[in-house]
Amino acid sequence: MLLGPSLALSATLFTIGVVGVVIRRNAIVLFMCIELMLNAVNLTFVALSQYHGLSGQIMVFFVMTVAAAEAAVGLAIILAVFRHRQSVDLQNINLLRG
Amino acid sequence: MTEIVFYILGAAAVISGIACILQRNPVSAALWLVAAMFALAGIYVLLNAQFIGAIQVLVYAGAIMVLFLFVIMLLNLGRETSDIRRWPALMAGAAIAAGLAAPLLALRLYSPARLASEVSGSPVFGDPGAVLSQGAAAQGLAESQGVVGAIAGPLFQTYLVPFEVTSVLLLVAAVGAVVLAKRRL
Amino acid sequence: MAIGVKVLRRPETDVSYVRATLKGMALTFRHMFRPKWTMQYPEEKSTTDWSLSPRWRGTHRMLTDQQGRSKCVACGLCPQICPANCIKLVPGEDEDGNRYPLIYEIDEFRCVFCGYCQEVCPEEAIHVGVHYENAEYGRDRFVYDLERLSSQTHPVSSLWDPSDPKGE
Amino acid sequence: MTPELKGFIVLTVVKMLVVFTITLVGVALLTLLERKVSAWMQNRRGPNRVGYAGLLQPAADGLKNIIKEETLPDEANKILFMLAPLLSFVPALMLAAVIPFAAPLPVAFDFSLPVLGRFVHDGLVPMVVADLPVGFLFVLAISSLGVYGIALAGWSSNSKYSLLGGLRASAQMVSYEVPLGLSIIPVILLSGNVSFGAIITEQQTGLWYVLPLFFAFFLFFVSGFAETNRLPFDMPEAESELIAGYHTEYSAMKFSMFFIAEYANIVTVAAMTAALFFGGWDIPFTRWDQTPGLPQTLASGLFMFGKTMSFVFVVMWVRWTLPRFRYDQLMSLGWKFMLPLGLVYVMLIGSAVWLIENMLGVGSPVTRGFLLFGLNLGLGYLIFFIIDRGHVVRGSTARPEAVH
Repeated sequence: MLLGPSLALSATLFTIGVVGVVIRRNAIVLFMCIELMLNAVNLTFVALSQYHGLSGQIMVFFVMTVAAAEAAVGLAIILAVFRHRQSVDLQNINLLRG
Repeated sequence: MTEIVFYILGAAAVISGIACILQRNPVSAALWLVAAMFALAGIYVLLNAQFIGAIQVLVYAGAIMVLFLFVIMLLNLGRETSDIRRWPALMAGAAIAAGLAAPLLALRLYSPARLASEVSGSPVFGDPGAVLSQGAAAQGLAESQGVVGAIAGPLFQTYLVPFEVTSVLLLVAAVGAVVLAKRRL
Repeated sequence: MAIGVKVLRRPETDVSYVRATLKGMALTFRHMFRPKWTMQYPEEKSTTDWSLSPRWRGTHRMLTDQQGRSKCVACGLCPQICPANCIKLVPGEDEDGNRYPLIYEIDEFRCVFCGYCQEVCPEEAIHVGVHYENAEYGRDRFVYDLERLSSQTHPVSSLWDPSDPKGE
Repeated sequence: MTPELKGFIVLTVVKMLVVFTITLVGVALLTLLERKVSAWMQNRRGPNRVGYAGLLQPAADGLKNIIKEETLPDEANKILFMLAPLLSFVPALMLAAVIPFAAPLPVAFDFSLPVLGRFVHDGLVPMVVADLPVGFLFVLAISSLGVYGIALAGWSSNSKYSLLGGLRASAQMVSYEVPLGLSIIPVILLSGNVSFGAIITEQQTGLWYVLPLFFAFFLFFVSGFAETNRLPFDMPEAESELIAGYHTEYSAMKFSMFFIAEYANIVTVAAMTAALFFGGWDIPFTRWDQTPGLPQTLASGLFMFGKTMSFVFVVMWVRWTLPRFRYDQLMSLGWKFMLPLGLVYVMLIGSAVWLIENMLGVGSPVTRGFLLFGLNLGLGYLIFFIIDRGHVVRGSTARPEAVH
């Protein structure tokens, strides 16, 4: 049921996410693009879980947990960086440069 | 009927996704992302994954994106100049989009029959139900045990160890976030 | 007189929040069945519990003598003392040499209801009244002229407590 | 479309009309009730001029709000400013769709209309607009969206009071969603199902869950206060500190949308409390309501209404009794008391249910309910007589740590 279209939609969303990561400089928006990519992957899992059993849906469950953890830590890092630099623009964030 | 709703929701998801990466204002971007997630939740419901749909709204829209919004508001971002990169990056973006989308979009030709033939390794497109019996079994399970009960079984039996590991991951993330965000301990 | 402030140390650790909450909720619930204090204003204007103080200072009233003429002799003390400068007085004199006000107007919008006019008046003519229903349809109606001031009938203020004139 | 599907659609539309009409009219009357209750508790009479005993006061207020001027701050983000009241209004109404409000009604009809064709229905109609299989997971998901309206209203007004109100709201609502979710888990443990219908059926045969799961009820109700931004948790509004918080810049109909949303949320929380812990439309001490029929449906609907309204009254009663929490008290109550209590309670109930079923071999839900009630009594003694002293809410003289 709707396997092909779901996979195509997932591919489109994933591409949008990747393009977003490439063209944006705002660190928070970058994180949002990563969430979009994770969502696209989730859609693949759900679409295939119709044929391969419920393991796919459980995998989505784990992906969401990881996404929540990632968002929490990532945003905490952004907050910490913002305190140093007063900016979340990646251009101004070159702390890790040698 | 299902297809029409699917295509409407899919279009909504794609448009929201594009709007999300093109909006200058982080708050608008976050809201467009929420819209995309809503559309995806609707698609999950169409794909017979009601539980995942509810969880999607609950976790993504209700918790993660609120967290994003909270941080954006806390830093009071959103009234600044555009942060979209200049043309070299735009070109790279377009190239990546083309390079990535072309092979991935080939997936749209996938059908249950083709999936079944690839899984079984036989070149003939056979009856998908015979090869992919687990999907039908899952449907039956969902009907006999309820949508949530069907997922709970494998989650707490087959995947018990990953589940526990995830809880440790969450704990680590919580501690890490507190340590990072707190200026002085 | 020095004001004594009683400082209460609040108990910090030994107080129960939930039970205090429940007690408070019981109190408010009991209050629902207490008699209501509301005075239904236009229908009931005063009750035995609530009436205007005799020292209330409201809109003015000019007292008149037996012939119906105002007691005012246009001495000019009230416009002199008025801190808000709201009394307009043009004195006139009749053929007997008695002074009387040609124009006597009080702008009740400017008035601060201090009651000095009543206090300073040698003839006890002008008074502040025990009265509060002053609604009008236009601003100009709040400039009370002599006729209006004389035709008011509400009781006048005693300004201070007669049994304790120095306010002790 | 088959005639059965059309019959189903007709019934759904009728149910939607009934539910949303009742909700919206009820919300309007609740604004009057709130003023009346507050007046009674302060020995006043409350509004009684417009209509008989003030019954038309909500209509007068509504009319006033419609003809007032809509203000729009100059520096506001216009689109989001317009969108925010809607975003808080819609989830509140969506929630009303999944709560069953009466016993199922047997309906049979078979008629034809000129253009639309034949409509057929025969069988029990559950008295709920959408009987979702994921049950109150939907409720949790949708109620977590209410925060968007408030946060966006705060952010888009571009005013410091609004922004602070929005920040507080998002932090508060995200924090209290955790105890809210945890308080529902014991209910799932006992009923073994997440759909409202199953939970209510379970309570009809056994005890109302308020007895075996008293602390789940307690956590749910307190978190419900926080989720609806009602006193004592109305930090986002906090008129004495933040003017009016997130809706400082709003006027006229947009402002009253926030109000309608708030009251609709109160109704939903009250109805959910009734459904999850007080048997829903169950009429106590009788089995008469379990056989379907029109009088049963009406009577059980009346009972559900009564239960919901009594919880609405409790919400108002609490509002006019308790003062507002300080912000650090609010957060420490949520994270340091209610979250651990919820976790411990889930574990306790889970092990107790397992023990009762496997060790004692008790199968009857009534006996199990009473055994769990005993457990709650013990826990209640521990909490209200030992832990409660100064640990639940920090006293007013205890200052928060200096904010860096």
